[in-house]
Amino acid sequence: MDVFNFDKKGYYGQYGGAFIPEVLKTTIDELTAWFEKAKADPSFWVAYVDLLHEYCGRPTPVTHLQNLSHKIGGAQIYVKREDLNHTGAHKANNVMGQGLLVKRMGKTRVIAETGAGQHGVATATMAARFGFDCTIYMGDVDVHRQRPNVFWMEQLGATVVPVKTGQQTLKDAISDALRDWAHSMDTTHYVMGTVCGPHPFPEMVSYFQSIIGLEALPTIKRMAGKLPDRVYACVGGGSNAMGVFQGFLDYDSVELIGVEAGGSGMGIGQHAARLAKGTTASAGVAQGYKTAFLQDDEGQMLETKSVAAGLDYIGVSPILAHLAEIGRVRFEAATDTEVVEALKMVMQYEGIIPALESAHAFVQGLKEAADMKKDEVILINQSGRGDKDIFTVAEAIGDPAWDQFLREKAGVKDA
Amino acid sequence: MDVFNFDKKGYYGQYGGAFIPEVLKTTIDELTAWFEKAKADPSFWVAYVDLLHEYCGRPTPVTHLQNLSHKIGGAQIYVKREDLNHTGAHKANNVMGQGLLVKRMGKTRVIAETGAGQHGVATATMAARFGFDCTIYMGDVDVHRQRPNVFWMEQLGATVVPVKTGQQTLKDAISDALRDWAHSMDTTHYVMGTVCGPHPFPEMVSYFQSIIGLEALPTIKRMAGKLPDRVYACVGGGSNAMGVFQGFLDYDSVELIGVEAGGSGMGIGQHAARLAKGTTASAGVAQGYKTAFLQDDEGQMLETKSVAAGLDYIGVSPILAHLAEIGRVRFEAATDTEVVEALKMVMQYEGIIPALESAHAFVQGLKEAADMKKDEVILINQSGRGDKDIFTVAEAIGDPAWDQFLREKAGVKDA
Amino acid sequence: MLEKFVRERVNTKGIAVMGHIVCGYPSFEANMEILEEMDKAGVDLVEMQFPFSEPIADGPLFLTANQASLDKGTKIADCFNIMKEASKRFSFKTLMMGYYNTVFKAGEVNFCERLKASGACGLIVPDLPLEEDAGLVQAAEVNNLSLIRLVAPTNTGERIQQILEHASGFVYAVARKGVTGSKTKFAEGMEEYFQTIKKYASVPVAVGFGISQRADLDYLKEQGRADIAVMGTAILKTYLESGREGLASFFKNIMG
Amino acid sequence: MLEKFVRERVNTKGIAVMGHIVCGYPSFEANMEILEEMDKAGVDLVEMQFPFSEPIADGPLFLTANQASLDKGTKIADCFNIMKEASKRFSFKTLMMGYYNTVFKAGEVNFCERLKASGACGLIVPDLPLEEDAGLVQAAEVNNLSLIRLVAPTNTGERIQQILEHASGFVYAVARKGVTGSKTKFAEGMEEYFQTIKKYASVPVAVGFGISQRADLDYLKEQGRADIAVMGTAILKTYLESGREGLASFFKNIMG
Ligand SMILES: Cc1ncc(COP(=O)(O)O)c(C=O)c1O
Ligand SMILES: Cc1ncc(COP(=O)(O)O)c(C=O)c1O
Repeated sequence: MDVFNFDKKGYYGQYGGAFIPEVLKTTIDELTAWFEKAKADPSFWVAYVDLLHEYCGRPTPVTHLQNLSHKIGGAQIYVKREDLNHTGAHKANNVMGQGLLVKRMGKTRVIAETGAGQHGVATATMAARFGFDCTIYMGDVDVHRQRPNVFWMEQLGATVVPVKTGQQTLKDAISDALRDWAHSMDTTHYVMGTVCGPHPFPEMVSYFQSIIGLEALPTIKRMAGKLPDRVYACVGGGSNAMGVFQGFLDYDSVELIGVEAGGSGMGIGQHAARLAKGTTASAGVAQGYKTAFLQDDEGQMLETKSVAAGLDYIGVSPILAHLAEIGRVRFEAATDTEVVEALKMVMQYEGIIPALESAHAFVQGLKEAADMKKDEVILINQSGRGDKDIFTVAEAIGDPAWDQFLREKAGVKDA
Repeated sequence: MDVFNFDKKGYYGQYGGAFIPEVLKTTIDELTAWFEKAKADPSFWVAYVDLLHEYCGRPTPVTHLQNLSHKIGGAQIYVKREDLNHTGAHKANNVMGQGLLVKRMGKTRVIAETGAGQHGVATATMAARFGFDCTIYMGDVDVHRQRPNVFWMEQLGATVVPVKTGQQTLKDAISDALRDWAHSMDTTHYVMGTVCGPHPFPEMVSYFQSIIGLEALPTIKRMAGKLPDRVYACVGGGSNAMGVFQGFLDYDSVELIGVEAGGSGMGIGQHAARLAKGTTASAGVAQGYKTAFLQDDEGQMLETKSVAAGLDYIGVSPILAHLAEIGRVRFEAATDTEVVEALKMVMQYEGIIPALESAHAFVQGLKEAADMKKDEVILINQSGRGDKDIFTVAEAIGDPAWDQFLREKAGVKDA
Repeated sequence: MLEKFVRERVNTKGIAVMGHIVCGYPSFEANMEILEEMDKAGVDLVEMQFPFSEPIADGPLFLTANQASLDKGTKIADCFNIMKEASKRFSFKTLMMGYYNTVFKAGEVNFCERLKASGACGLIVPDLPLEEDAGLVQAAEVNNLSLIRLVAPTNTGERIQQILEHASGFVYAVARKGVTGSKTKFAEGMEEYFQTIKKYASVPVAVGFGISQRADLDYLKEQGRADIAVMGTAILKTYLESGREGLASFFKNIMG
Repeated sequence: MLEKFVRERVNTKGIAVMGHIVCGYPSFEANMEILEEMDKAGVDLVEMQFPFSEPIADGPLFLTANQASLDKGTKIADCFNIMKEASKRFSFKTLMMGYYNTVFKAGEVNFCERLKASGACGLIVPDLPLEEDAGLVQAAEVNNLSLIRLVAPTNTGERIQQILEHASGFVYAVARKGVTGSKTKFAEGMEEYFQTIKKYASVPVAVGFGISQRADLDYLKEQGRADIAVMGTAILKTYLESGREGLASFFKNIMG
């Protein structure tokens, strides 16, 4: 199944396109041309894979969760370990690929949006490695809640611009990055962090992230002795999901499940589920592309909410919106509470700390494994590691010693 | 060169031995026997490597630091990337190996000491994965300065016992772990975190960590087209150093350099350099083994100091003490100030964040690379990643936004 | 229609002027004050921006304006209302300016019908490129509305030609890189840009680049570089800083 | 020598008693008070612990004692001094107890000479196993000191036999797992342990397991399980809690 081969280039069924201000047209066209050329050049993919092997530690392994499989007593649970990627998440794959492209294009500066900060850290890392100038746009709210990532971006040499408009989160950072790009495209490449935005970004980011699925397919076949029956991935913009799903799209026996942020429930503004049952999301056009957005009747974007900053976004990959529509990918939502529970289970039974984003995929995988047979196999994509989430997790779990530690570090004397 | 084949088993020249209370004798003997048996059993090493591949993401890559090599203009700098290991440091290798051994021995509980918390997190991780009960001893001072690691250990299901005696740091944690073991050895294995302590620990931990050097040797030969001229590793207890050095011990052309914590200078109590020039350390016997200790005339242990908690220790591997004595390994010390500078360089030029411990090796490597020829090659062992050090690094660098963030998280209202 | 109206104005005045408001910002009352001043000053066209939550083509001032207006509860119906009133009361022509999602969600046909009913003569949709606008063009034509195409200095000659082949009413030539309100001076190569547009344009040319003084207007008039001078940021800024009176004297200085 | 002294005491009293102090804790004055009370109560042997910064075989109470003493500045010379004074003034025999590094750093020969000069009759070094003690044995013998070997309930029969072959003065049988001060009850298998020791021991046997009451002593006396009862933690605890008088009545209850 080639999801990139529709009659209308850049479209996936009714979704996709490039809804951009005319000032960006030439840049986007050039980018598309460079990308097409790179894709057609076998040495580019080789260089890409080499870079990821030498610098990022790929391939990442697949781990069999024997303990949890046994405890749950259903399907055999396997996990693709993007948490072991350099910078701690799948985000590195995409930025390294775009970095190679930027070098080919001869540009010297990169910009990016970031929500959780993972993509910002990854981009700052790539920029340091490639010697590019780097500016990261990040909603002011996120700058505050994800300060550790901001600190590292700055240490890596990037300028972090807090975006103080709108909801001051990811979507506003994307808008501001697009604004920067409209000035700076001569020297600057916009490193989109997920499979969203105007064409060619959804296709390009999918292309780079496909390495996840390409690695996972033979590995799980070897380990489990068969194809997985189901593959789970969390879905923010959709890049880690597209990454792993691409390994299995052609195999009809493999069910693909995207798990969105159920937040505190399906009420308006309480979640970030755009494709799961019960969502009010509808087709719209914003931030350069057409997809399912969480928006009101008049097309104004709604607030979103999730314990996982990386899933807290109004839109979703147009490719996934299409795959949902044709029934190839099933979408579910996991609530914040379920996510913290799953996180605890995985830590205590397997010694693995998934990112809060990734824990969404675990929620659904663990839930469904229970009703499956022992010879069935599921694969969960662990998009990243959870160390970065200590502030959020400690708060969610309510650890008094952590609070005390923060008070001490902040120089607060005890009462 | 077989450093494990001395006339007196468990000795390395004049260093080593097993100076333990009689109550531990049988346990230590049994452990030695189990270890010898495992070592003689080829399937054990295979199981070990498989576990590290599937669970920890090994092999870790070697990365060529093109930018820094170019900027410095001397030797080509390569880095072995233990930061990409599961749990973020080389510590995982050792604990996984010991975990397999514990399973063979049929014990159900593990204990460990930890300073920086890396070994504690690694052990708690291993215990979760193997289903062992787990208690971690940690100096109360370290519990306070390394709270994030304490948090994760607890989340992983371990009990963390704050040690409130002595300096309340690593050495006191070791002593307390030994005390626990003297009660609990029937069911419990003590997972020593480094190549110190009574025989068989130095040999056993070296054995497991040798995977670093075994991987590094062919990789750097392939990448650089030759053996490295020099190999650098930081030295706390010495496990990452022994790990990488073992790949190159047999090659006389490869100079091996251990880098210790120079702290704020070579004054008494200001550093943790036990083998580098200018140290006052001398041979002694404590914590179950004979080595060079930082001690006073009467054999009382001195305070130590380092920005890197993992290097902040009075003793050092007896194997390294011996290799220093026979001139096979050269020892240097890096000061806290140099370490922070090196850290900044590596972050900004290469997008890599070394742990503060590892940054010691970078200090010396970068310094010496400058005086070497362009066709010479050095290999630096990056023992771990620096994310864990955010509190220390942000403090050392003096980031006001980070302070502000901590104040907000601690619920402090602004003045 | 729109093109004819513009040509007449240019013939009379040398250059026509297009003003801009964000509906509901700082309030609908303020909008009316600004519109009254524009009318008095002899502004020929007004783009009335329907606020959108993600206005990616707008700079900080209009971005804030869009969001402040929405925060106050501005709905599309309110925008149509003020448009209807303005179209009736004033002598300038009105155009809807806004993002495609506003049109898309309402339905292209429905939206154009309501626009027509509100007296508008066209729409400007900066995030809708040629490749995507077939449906809207049709809906606009049926309702006697011009869908105003934009060209940018980053466009290639072929692209400008391609866009101009489809132009209706007038063409909006963005004369800076970046978003609204950015203070780019005319860079080198800008003359060539104007000449390319002139070469292919069968419709009048509107130019916006942050016009704030008479000299800017004169520059555009010279050698017929443009037919319409677009003023946006300067108007809003002046009103916010020095109110209705300030705006009156701003217009006097620049157009009087 | 030491062995003979112990045998005599056992013959007279049924069981000998060995007390313990940590030199300099809580102070040297307090040490003297404790020693005086032990002397009055008829204690036969006293192990005088030279404090060490890493006392891995000691539990919390002695650990604190070691460190507090060092914090106050206790030096080895101070320990030799109090030993010399005690050996002179009191009728019990003194032994040095401490960790190997204290001996090692001073030099085994030098250390033993100073010990002898201080009137000691032996040393107990809990972290020095048989395999490592050849040098110290020699230095001790030359100076008429017994290096007291320790056995533990976790030892195999062979190991006990091996240790006992090298025993001198008496053998110290740890009768609990763990470190000093741990409150282990005699586990099953403990009788077997005592029998194994008895089988191989040519020297008297000292047993320590947290003795704190007369019944404990009686138990050891029964069937000649031990020749020496070792009291450490209970003495220090009693002194810290209820002072010299408390200690006097503690000894009266247990040994009077
Ligand atoms: C660890 C992790 N997983 C998932 C996501 C969601 O992005 P996507 O859906 O593009 O994979 C993020 C975004 O920041 C992330 O950091
Ligand atoms: C990252 C890292 N490097 C080095 C060390 C020092 O230990 P060793 O000398 O045994 O490698 C530690 C100890 O915690 C560590 O965490």
